[in-house]
Amino acid sequence: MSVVAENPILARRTSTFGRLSDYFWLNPKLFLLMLLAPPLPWLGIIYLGSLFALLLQSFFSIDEFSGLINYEFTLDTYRQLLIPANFDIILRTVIMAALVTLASALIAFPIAYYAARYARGKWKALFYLAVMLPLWSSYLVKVYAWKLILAKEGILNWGFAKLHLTWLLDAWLALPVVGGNSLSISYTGTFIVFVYVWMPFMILPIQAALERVPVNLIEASADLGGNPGQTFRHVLFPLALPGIIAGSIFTFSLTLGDYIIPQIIGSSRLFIGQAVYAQQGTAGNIPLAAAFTVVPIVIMGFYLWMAKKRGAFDAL
Amino acid sequence: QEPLTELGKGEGEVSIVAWAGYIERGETDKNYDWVTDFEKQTGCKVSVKTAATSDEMVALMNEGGFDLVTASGDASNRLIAGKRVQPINTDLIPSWKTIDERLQNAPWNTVKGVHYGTPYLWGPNVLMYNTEVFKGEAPKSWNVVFEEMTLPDGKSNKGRIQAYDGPIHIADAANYLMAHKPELGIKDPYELNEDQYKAALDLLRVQRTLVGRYWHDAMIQIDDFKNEGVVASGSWPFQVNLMQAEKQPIASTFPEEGVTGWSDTTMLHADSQHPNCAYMWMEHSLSPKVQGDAAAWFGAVPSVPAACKGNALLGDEGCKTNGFENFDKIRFWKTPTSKCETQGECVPYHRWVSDYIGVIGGR
Amino acid sequence: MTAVLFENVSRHFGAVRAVDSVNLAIAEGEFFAMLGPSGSGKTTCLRLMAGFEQPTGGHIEIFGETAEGVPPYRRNVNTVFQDYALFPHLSILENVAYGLMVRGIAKAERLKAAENALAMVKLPGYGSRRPGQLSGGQRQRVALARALVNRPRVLLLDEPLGALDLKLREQMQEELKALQKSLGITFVFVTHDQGEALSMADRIAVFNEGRVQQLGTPEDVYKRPQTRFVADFVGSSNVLAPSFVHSLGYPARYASLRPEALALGEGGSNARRFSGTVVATSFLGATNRLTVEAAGTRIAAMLPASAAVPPQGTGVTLSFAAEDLHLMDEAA
Amino acid sequence: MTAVLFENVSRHFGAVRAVDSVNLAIAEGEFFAMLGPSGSGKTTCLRLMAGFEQPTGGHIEIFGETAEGVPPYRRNVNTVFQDYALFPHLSILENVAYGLMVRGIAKAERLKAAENALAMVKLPGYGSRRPGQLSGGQRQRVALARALVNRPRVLLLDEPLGALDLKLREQMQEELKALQKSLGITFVFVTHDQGEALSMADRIAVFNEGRVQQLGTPEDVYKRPQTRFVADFVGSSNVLAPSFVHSLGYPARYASLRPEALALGEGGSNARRFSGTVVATSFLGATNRLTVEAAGTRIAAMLPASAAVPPQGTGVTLSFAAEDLHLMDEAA
Amino acid sequence: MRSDRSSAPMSLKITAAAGLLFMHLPILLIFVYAFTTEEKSYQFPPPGFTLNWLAVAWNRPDVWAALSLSVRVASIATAVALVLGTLCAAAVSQTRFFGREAISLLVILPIALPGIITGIALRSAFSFADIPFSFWTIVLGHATFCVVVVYNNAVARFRRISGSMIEASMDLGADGFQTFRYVILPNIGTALLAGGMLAFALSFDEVIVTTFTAGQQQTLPIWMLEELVRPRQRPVTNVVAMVVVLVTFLPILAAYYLTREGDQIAGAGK
Ligand SMILES: Nc1ncnc2c1ncn2[C@@H]1O[C@H](COP(=O)(O)OP(=O)(O)OP(=O)(O)O)[C@@H](O)[C@H]1O
Ligand SMILES: Nc1ncnc2c1ncn2[C@@H]1O[C@H](COP(=O)(O)OP(=O)(O)OP(=O)(O)O)[C@@H](O)[C@H]1O
Ligand SMILES: NCCCCNCCCN
Ligand SMILES: [Mg+2]
Ligand SMILES: [Mg+2]
Repeated sequence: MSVVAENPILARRTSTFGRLSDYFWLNPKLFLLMLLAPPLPWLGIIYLGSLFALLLQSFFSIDEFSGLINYEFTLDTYRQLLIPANFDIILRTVIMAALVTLASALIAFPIAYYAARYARGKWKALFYLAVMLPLWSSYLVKVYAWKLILAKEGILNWGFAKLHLTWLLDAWLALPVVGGNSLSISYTGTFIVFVYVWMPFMILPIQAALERVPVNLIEASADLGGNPGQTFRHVLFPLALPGIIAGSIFTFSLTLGDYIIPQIIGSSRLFIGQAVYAQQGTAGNIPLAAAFTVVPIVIMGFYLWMAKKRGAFDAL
Repeated sequence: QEPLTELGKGEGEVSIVAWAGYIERGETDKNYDWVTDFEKQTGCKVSVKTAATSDEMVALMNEGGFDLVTASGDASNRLIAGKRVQPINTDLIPSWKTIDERLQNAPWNTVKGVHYGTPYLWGPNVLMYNTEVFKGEAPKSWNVVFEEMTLPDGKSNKGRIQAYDGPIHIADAANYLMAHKPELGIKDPYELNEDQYKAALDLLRVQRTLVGRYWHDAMIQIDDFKNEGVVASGSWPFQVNLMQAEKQPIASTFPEEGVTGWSDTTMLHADSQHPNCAYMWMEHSLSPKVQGDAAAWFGAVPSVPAACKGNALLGDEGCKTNGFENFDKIRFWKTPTSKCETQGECVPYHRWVSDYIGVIGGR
Repeated sequence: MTAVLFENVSRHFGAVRAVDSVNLAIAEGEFFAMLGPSGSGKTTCLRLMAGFEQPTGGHIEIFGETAEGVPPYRRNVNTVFQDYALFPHLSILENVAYGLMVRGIAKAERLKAAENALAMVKLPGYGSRRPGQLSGGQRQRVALARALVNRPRVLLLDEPLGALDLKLREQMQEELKALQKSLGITFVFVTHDQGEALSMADRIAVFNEGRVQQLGTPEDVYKRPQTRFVADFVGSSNVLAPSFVHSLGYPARYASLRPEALALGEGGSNARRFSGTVVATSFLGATNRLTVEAAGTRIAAMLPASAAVPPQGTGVTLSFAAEDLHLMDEAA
Repeated sequence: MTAVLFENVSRHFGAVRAVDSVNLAIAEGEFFAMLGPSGSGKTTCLRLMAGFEQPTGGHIEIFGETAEGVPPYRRNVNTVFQDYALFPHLSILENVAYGLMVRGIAKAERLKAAENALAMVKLPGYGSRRPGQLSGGQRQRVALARALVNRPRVLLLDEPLGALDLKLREQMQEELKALQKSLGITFVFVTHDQGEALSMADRIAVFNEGRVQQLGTPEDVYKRPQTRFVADFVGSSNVLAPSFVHSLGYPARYASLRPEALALGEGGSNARRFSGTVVATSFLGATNRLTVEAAGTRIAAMLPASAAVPPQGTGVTLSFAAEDLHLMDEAA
Repeated sequence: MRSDRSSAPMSLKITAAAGLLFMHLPILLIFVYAFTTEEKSYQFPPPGFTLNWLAVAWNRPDVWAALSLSVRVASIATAVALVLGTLCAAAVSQTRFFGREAISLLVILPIALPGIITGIALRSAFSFADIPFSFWTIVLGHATFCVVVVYNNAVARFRRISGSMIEASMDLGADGFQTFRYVILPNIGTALLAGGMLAFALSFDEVIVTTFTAGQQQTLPIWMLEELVRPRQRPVTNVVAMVVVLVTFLPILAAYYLTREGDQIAGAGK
C-alpha cells in the first residue's frame, strides 16, 4: 500500500505553480503584495484619488457670470456654504437623516427581532425573502408608487375619504413644518418615503446582531430577576446596538445623499443631495457642489469611526 | 475662433441640449416629428438631452460633449462670455435671410455684430389656470400667484399655485412690481438695484407661503395640475397645449402686468465634434415646416414669419394666438449683470441664484 | 425542609422525552448532584427548576410553593450557566450587580454588595474589567458571585467546571464546596463527570434517558449500583455477565466489580478468584492498569504502582474479597 | 536513527518566547509525548516540526535532513489537528485520499488506499459520508486515517483527544497506542493531560514557558521529578518545603511525595512518619482523598476505598517508605 | 441552540406584521398599475384590467437597449467586484499586516458615502483626466461600490474556514495553488456566488452613481427615471419594474439558499 515516497523531505516541485508556491512560501510579504496589487490601486488611488480631487475643487471658485472654474485657492466657497440659505439645507438634511434613521430602527427592530428569535425553518426563509424583495425592488418605481399614494388625488386621500377620516389628514397637514398642501408636498411625505426606501437596509444588520446574542444571556437576565422589559433595556438592546449602527450607516448616508426622493416628494426646499446635484448639474458650480459633499463625508467619517469602535462592521 | 467657412459631409450624428418639447420625433404624438426626416436626409443621427432650466443648459454646455443648445436669453450671453459657443457663418445657412428681422440682431444672439446661432422659437411665460376654479373667467392679474386671495371657487389660493423653480423667476416678481409699485422705479425686470431687488425678494417670500411645490419640469407641472390640486401658475404654452389636448380644464392668459418670455437661439458649441451636422440642423430648424410644427407643439412663435402661413399644425391663427404681435410687450429673459444700462449698478445673476434658493428654503 | 420537590415531573419535546416522570426531593442546604451522560435530561431538569422550561406533566414545588407558571424572574433561584453567560457589554462589577439593579436597589448599595461578592469569590479589584479580559476560571467565579449576590435560596449550577482545565477544576471544586458549606445555600449541581459528583455531592441522582436511575449518597451509587447502567457509568466498573458471576459462585445475576477491588495472586482464604491472560497494561502514575481476559470476558484491574506489573501475555490469577462483588437488581 | 532533532531551537514572537532553546532528539519509531500547561510552547514545537513556523534560532533536522525553509507540503510529516480540520466540502473518502490526490496518484489507486486506511481506523464503509455526519470520535479517526494514508515518517498529533469525552477518550488512547505499535511510525503527541502522557508515551518532554523542564520515561517524570514544576504538574504530588523535608530526616531540599505513597498509621520500621490533623476528606470512588495539615503544610494522601476514613478534625499519623520521598535537584 | 419559548408575544407579532405590510403594499401597487387600462394618469382604483402592456413593453426597442446595457454593466461590474473583493478578503483574513484595518474601511467607504459623492467624485476625475463617458466609466463606478458586498460575504466565510484547514491541506502535501483550488475555492464558492448576486442586483438598480458616470447612455434605471418624469406610456414602466423585481428575486433566492447551505458546510467542522 506504499504509494508515496519514503524520503523525509520531498523534492522541490518543478512545475511553474510549484515553484511559485515555494517562492511565495518563502516570501510571504510578496504574496501579500500580489493579493493587494489589483484592489488597492483601484480603491486607494482611483477612488480615494477622485474623492480628494473633488475635495480639492472645493477650494476653487467659480466665475459667477460665465460659470467657469477659477483655479485659485480660496475659502470663499466654504463661506458660501455657511450662508443661511445653504446652512438651512445642511441642517434640514441632517435632521431628516437622523429622524429617518430613528424611525427605520423603530420599524425594523420588531421585524428583525421576530426573524432572529422566533422564525424557524421555512418561516425564516420567508422572512428573509420578504425583507429582500422590497430591498431589491426598483428604487425609482418604489418612489413613484409613493407619489401615487401620497398625492392630493392619490390613494391615501382616497382611503381617508372612504373612511371618513379626511379631517384627520387635514388636521395633520395643517400643522406647521410637517404639514403642507398635500402629503406629497410636505416633509411628512418626504420622511415617509425615505423611511420606506431605506428601512429594509436596517433589518438585516439588526437581525444579524440579534442572532449573535446568545439565548442564555437573555435567560441569565431573567434568572437574575430581570423582567422582559428590563432584559430588553439592559441586555438585548445594548447587544443589538452594533447592528443598529451598521444599519444606520446605510439609512443615514443614503438620506444624506439622495436627491431624487425630495425632488419628487417634497416642498422644493432643497436637501444636500439636491444642492449638490443642482450646484453640479444645474448651476455648474463644481466648487460649491464639492463643498457641500464635504458635509456628508465628515458626518459619515465620524459615523464610521464610531461604528468601528462599536464593532458594528461585523454586522454589516 | 473663426467660424466654419465651408460645409462638409455630415459626421453621422449631432447632439442637442434642448428644452422639453423643442425637438420631437413623434414619440408622444405621431404628427409632431421633425427629426426623422432630417436623419433620413442628412444621415445625422440626432440625440437630445432635455434641460429644465437655463442654468442646467449652461452647466451641460460647460461640461461639454454636445454640439448644439437651444439657449434662452438668460443663458446665451453667459455661454458667449464663457466662450462655450462659437460664432456662426450665416453664409452656410441659406435660410438665415428668412428670419424675422426683429430677431436677426437681437442682443441675446449677436454680440458686437457677431452672430452666435440661429433663432429658434420665442414666446411668453403665460399665466396658466384651471378654468373650473376660475369659473371660465381668466384672471386679470398676476396677483393670483403673488398675493394670498380667495379664488372664484371660494377657496384660498394658498397651496394651490406654483412658481417656476429657476432664479429667473425673480424677474417675474420685478415685472409685477413695475406695475404695482412704480415708486421703486424699475425700468427693466432684469436690471434691479439693491432696493428693487429686495422688494422683489420680499414679494417672492410672500409667494413662498402660497406655493406648495415649485415647478421645475414641464411634465411634472402637468402632473401637479392634474394630481396635486394646483390651479394657477406661471407656465409655458407647451403645458397648456398638452393639457388642453388631454381635455383638461386648463387655459392661459396674458395678465395686465405683461409677461416675461424667452427667445431661444440654437447655438453651436465651441468644441463641437459634429459641426457639419450641426449646421445642417440649424438650417433644418429654420424651415417653415419645422418652425411651424415646433411652434404649434410648444405653443410658441416661430422665428421665421413664413411659417405662420399654411402650416397644418399651427393653423393660420397660430402665430397670432401665440403672441406674434406681442413681441414688444414681452420682456425676454436675459442674464442680469452688475453693470447695467438702466441704472449702472445692478444685482448680478449669481446673487439671484443663491438668494432664490434661500427664498424657496424659507429664508 | 424540602428545597425543591419534583413529583412525577415530565418535560417532553414532541417525541423526545427529555425528562420523564422524575421524582426528586432536594433538602434545604443540601449539595445535590445530577449525574448522567449527554442528553440524559440533566439540563432540562435544571431549567425546570429555574423556570426556563415548563413541565408537560407533574408538579414542581420550591420551598413548598408551586412553581409552575412562575417566570424565572420571579423565582428566588439563581443559575450559574455552563458557559457563564456573563453580559459582555457590562463590566464585571455591573455584571455582579445586575440582579440587584433590576430589583431597584440603589446604586451605591448594589455596587457595594457586588464588591463584597467579588471579594468572596477572591476577585476583589477585578470589578472594572470586562468579561473578555478574564480567564475561564475567573469568569466562572464572576458567574458565581453574580448569582450569589442575590442571596438565592437555591443555586443551580450547570456543569460550571466543564470548560476548565484539570488543575483549575480541582481547585474550584474545593472552593465551591467550601462556599456551599459556609453559606448554607442549597446547591443543585449538574455534571457528567462522575469523579466530580462523587467528591462533591451529599447526594447524587444518576440520570439516563430522562429518568432517574438511582438516587443516593456517593458511596451508594459507587459501591452499590442498582443497575448495569449505573455501574458502568459511575466509575469504570467491570460489569460481569450472569454466567461469569455464576462461575464465581454467586447467583446468575449481573454484577459489578470495581477494578481496584482486584489483586494479583490467590488472595486470602475468604477471597474469590479467577485466572486469565494479561492483554494490556498501562501506567497511570499512581496505579497501573491491567486488562485481563478470563473466560472470554475482559476485566480491568487497578494495581498499586508499587506492585510489579506482569507483562502482556502472561497468565495470572486475580482475587477479590467476596463482598466486593455487587449483585445488581436487574435479572439476567 | 533520530527522527526529529531540535538543536537549541527557538521561536520568538516579538517579546514572547514561545519556544526557547529547546533540544530534543526523538528516535525513530518512538511514541513521544509533549506535556505542559497551556501556553508552554507545545503546539509551537509541533508547528516547527510540521513546517508551519520557522525557527528564529537553532536548527531542526528531520531524519538527518535540514528542515528550515522547507514548506510543509514538502515535508513527509503529517499532522492530526486538534479540531481535526477535515475538509467539510469533501466526502470522508476524498478527505482521506486528499494527500494522495495532490501528489498526483491515480484516482483508482488513491481511493483504494483511502479505503484501506479507513478500514485500519475501523471506519470501513463510511467513505461516502460528509464530515458533518460523523461523531467526534469518528472524525478523529478520519483525521488519523487521512494523515496515515500518506505513510508519513513522523506523525504529529496536537491534543487529538482533547475534544472527546472521557469514555471515548480512553478507548481512543488504547487504539492509538496499538496503531502506533503496529505501524512503527514515529508519533509526536501533544497533550496537557498528564494521565494521557503517562499511559501512552515511551518518553515525555515536560514543557514550561517554552523550555523543556524534564525529558524522560513516564516513570522518570512521575516518580523522579527534577523540578518543583514537574512534580507539581505531573500528577498531583505533594511538594514539600526544605524545612519540612529536613524535619523528616532528609537533607534540607525540596522534595516530592506522591499522595498514594502515604498510608495511615505508623507503618513498618523502615517507614518515615509525621503527624497532623485531618482538614478535609473526599470520596473519589476507587480511593478516598485525605487532606492533612502537618507543621503548617497541607499534604494530600490517597487511601484505598477499603480503608476507614478518619473524620475531619482528628489527629492522624501518616507514614511512607523512605525511598518514596524524592529529593529534587533544586536547592532550597 | 436552544429555541426560545415557542411563540412570540402578540404585540411583537402585530408590529412585525405591520412593518412587513408597510414594506409590501406599495410594491403591490406597482404590480397593479402594470395592468391598468388607463395610460395617461394613475387613476385609483384603476378603471380596468389589461395584459396589453406586457406586449407593448416587449415591443419597445428602448426598453431592450436599456436592459441590455444594464445587464452588461452589472455583469462586468460584478466580475470585477468578485476579483477585487475576494483578493481584499483574502488579504485581510489570511494575513496580518500594517494597515489591515484601513483596508476594511476603504472597502466600505464607497457604500457608506452617499452615492452622489462617489458619482461626482468619479465624474470630476473623468473630466480631469479627459476620459470620455463610456460603458467602462459606468462599470468603474458600479464596481467600486459592489466590491464591498463581495468582500463582506467572502470575509465572513473566510472567518469560518478554520485556519487549520488550510494548514491541513499544506500538511498533506498541497502547495499554495493546490490549496486554493481544492480547499479554499470550494469553501468560499457559495459565499462568492451570493456576494456576486447581490452585487449584480445592486448595480442593476443603481441610479445615482450612474447618473454621473453614464453621460448620455441609458441604463434601465436611467431609462425609468426619464420615463417616469416624461411618461409616454406609464404602465410600461410598471411592467418593466415588475419584471425586474421578479427577475432579481431569483438570484436573491439563490443567494439565500447558497449561503444557507454554506453555513451548514462551514459549521460542520465544529
Ligand atoms: N428545546 C428542546 N427542543 C427539543 N429537544 C430538546 C430541547 N431541549 C432538550 N432537548 C432534548 O432533550 C434531551 C435532554 O437534553 P438535556 O439538555 O437535558 O440533556 P443533558 O443531560 O443536559 O445533556 P448534556 O450533558 O449534553 O448537557 C436531549 O435529547 C435533547 O436533545
Ligand atoms: N502566532 C503567534 N503570535 C504571537 N504569539 C504566539 C503565536 N503563536 C503562539 N504564541 C504564543 O506562544 C506561546 C506558546 O504557545 P503554544 O500555542 O505553543 O502553547 P501550547 O503549549 O500549545 O498551549 P495550549 O496547551 O494552550 O495549546 C503562548 O504564549 C502563545 O500566546
Ligand atoms: N436597491 C438598491 C438601493 C440603491 C442603493 N445604492 C447604494 C449605492 C451607494 N453608493
Ligand atoms: Mg446539559
Ligand atoms: Mg497548543
